[in-house]
Amino acid sequence: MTYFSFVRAEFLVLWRRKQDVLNALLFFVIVVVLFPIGIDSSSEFLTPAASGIIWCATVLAVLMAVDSLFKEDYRDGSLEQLVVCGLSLPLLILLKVIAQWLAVILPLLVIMPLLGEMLYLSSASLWALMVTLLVGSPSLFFMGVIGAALTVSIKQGAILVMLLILPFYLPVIIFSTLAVKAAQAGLPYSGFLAMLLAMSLLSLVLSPFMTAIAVKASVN
Amino acid sequence: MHSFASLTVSDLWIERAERDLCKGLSFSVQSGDVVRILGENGAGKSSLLKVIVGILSPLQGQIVYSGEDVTVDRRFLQQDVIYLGHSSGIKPQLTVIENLRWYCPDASPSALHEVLESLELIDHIDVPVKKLSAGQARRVALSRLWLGKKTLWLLDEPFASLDVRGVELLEACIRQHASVGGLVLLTTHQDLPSLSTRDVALLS
Amino acid sequence: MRWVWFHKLASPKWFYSWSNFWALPVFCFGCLCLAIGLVWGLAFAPEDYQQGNSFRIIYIHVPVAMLAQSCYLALGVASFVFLVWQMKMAPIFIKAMAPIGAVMALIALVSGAIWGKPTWGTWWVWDARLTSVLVLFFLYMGIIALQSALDDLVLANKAAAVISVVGLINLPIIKYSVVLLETLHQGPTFTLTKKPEMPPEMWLPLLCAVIGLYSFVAGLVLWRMQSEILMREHRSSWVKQEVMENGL
Amino acid sequence: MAFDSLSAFLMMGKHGVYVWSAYGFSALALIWLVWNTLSTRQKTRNILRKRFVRSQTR
Repeated sequence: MTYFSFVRAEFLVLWRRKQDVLNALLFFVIVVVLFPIGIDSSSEFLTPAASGIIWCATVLAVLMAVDSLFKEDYRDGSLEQLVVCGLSLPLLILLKVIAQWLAVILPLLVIMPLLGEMLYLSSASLWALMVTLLVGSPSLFFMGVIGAALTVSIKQGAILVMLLILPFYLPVIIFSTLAVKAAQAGLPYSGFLAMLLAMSLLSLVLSPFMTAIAVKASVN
Repeated sequence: MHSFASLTVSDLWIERAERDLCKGLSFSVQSGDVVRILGENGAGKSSLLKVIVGILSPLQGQIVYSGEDVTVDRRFLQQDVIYLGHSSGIKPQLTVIENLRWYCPDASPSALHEVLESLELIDHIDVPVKKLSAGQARRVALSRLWLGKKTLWLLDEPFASLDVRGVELLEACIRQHASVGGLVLLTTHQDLPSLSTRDVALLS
Repeated sequence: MRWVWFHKLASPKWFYSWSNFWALPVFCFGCLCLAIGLVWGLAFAPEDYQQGNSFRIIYIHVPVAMLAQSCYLALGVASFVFLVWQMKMAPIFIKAMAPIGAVMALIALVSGAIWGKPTWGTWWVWDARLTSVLVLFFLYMGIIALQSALDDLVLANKAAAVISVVGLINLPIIKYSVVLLETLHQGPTFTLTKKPEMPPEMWLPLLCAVIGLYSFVAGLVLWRMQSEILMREHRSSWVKQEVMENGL
Repeated sequence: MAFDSLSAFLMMGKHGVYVWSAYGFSALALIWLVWNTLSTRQKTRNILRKRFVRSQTR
């Protein structure tokens, strides 16, 4: 096994399981649609709430996607092989998360203008929202993957992952929605983006090592 | 093919789920050895292999591979090992050839073709593994032995779910590997008359 | 030689007998201090000119909220020690500490909410401190749930340690973010921090209660760790001797 | 003493309900914690003692 062949296999598996990505996307859209129907469909409510709605839906969709990241590998034994293959486990995990991030976030960004239209977002704040997604979502993946690795040996681990990881998502949601609100008010929002970027980078550095510890403890 | 290699395990203590599996186990394996690990169910045969490959950590003891102490950092050993556990590590969504390209990216197309031919998998080369039978999936996992040029083989019940023909092929493969200086550690309840094995017994 | 006590602390047997000696006095000292602090605060401290007598909740609320945070800090440090040096006592400490921290956070939340009603006119305000204690409570519950969901002891130890360390790194960020959120929103009309300075007859009982609760929790932790040590080391001969010969 | 009488102490001005309910809840929770700790301690010993006795008689 080499890093290159690992990445190739990862993308092949993702491609074979494109239905899962599609499901996550549909789940995301349905959660977003619940808000106008369930609370208020007027633009007075939706415009200020849009960024919060989209971010909460994103967080849930990401957690669903991340939770299944190691499940298959654990069951078919390839997680064990990653541990013993002699390559650096944190680096393999990093590559795996990046592949998953591309597969989930890129489609999300593509449908974002559509959702922005549905929630009456102006194009300027839509841009801000997309940038926060691009900059902030890596930290969602990197933190979520720790929880996924810890609970991979539990059959019904999804709820536990939510309980463990959702508190850590709070700052990301707060910074992003504040950024979009600042954009809606015509204020500069680069400070919030910097915070998001810092969180993503910090989790990028730390999470692979934590996840590697968790994976090693889980495969025994 | 291989330079001289050896694996020495000394005073190994393994504990799992509050049970002592090994108490001060010591043995040594050299190039050309085929070692069968014997023991009752639950005696810790699989755990021993997992400890050697680095999935589990021993309570205490020392593991030396080819002169290098790998007790703490198993990296040196892992670069030269093929480990096959209970679940084979083959991804069911990928086809036979994709799985092999993943594990053995250096194998030449002709070598791949030859191995798949001899394992009677050549007709299923582009079939996702989840559509194959258990025995066929096992053969896919075992084909790594032919393709990956590694010295140390740690095989956990390699003969499980193989038919007579498969067992013959695998035995031949192990014999060939030992004759060129490879090391094989395996757990099995099967007698292997065609292989000259040494036994390491785990007492429970 | 100076590190001898530290290495001894890492040995369950030594720790057991050490804690056997200290747990009861520490616990009793804690109870006494807490009782003095609370009676002093409830009956003798002067009334607050702004909030009236409702401010007396401070004598339980503040110590408990401090403990909720300190427990997590201790938990995080112990987890870090475990992940780096594999110290055997660390997971025992985590197992013993997490439920105590959760109870502390819960008391802080409830007493804070009850205090909020007469002060702010509502049970709950999205105040930065309340929110971060709520998050703290979730973190504790996550650790407890994770530990009970994992059967394998080795995995449960590692898992609790990993999630505690991640929480320790994240807590300052969470705290910063909720403070930021609050300062950008309309704040509550009354805040608990507005008052310039407390007179000593108000903060002395508070100090007494804080010290008492710390000591109280230390005693509890030692006892809980003792149970956990006995359970984990039940195969060693000293545990057998201890259990069979010294009854409670 | 900051209060004139026992009833004034219990009333706490107009905030008696809040103060005493906060303290009541805290006391309950702390007592539960102590009870839980001590009973776990006792239970652990009992379980282990039974186990040791059983292994001795066998």
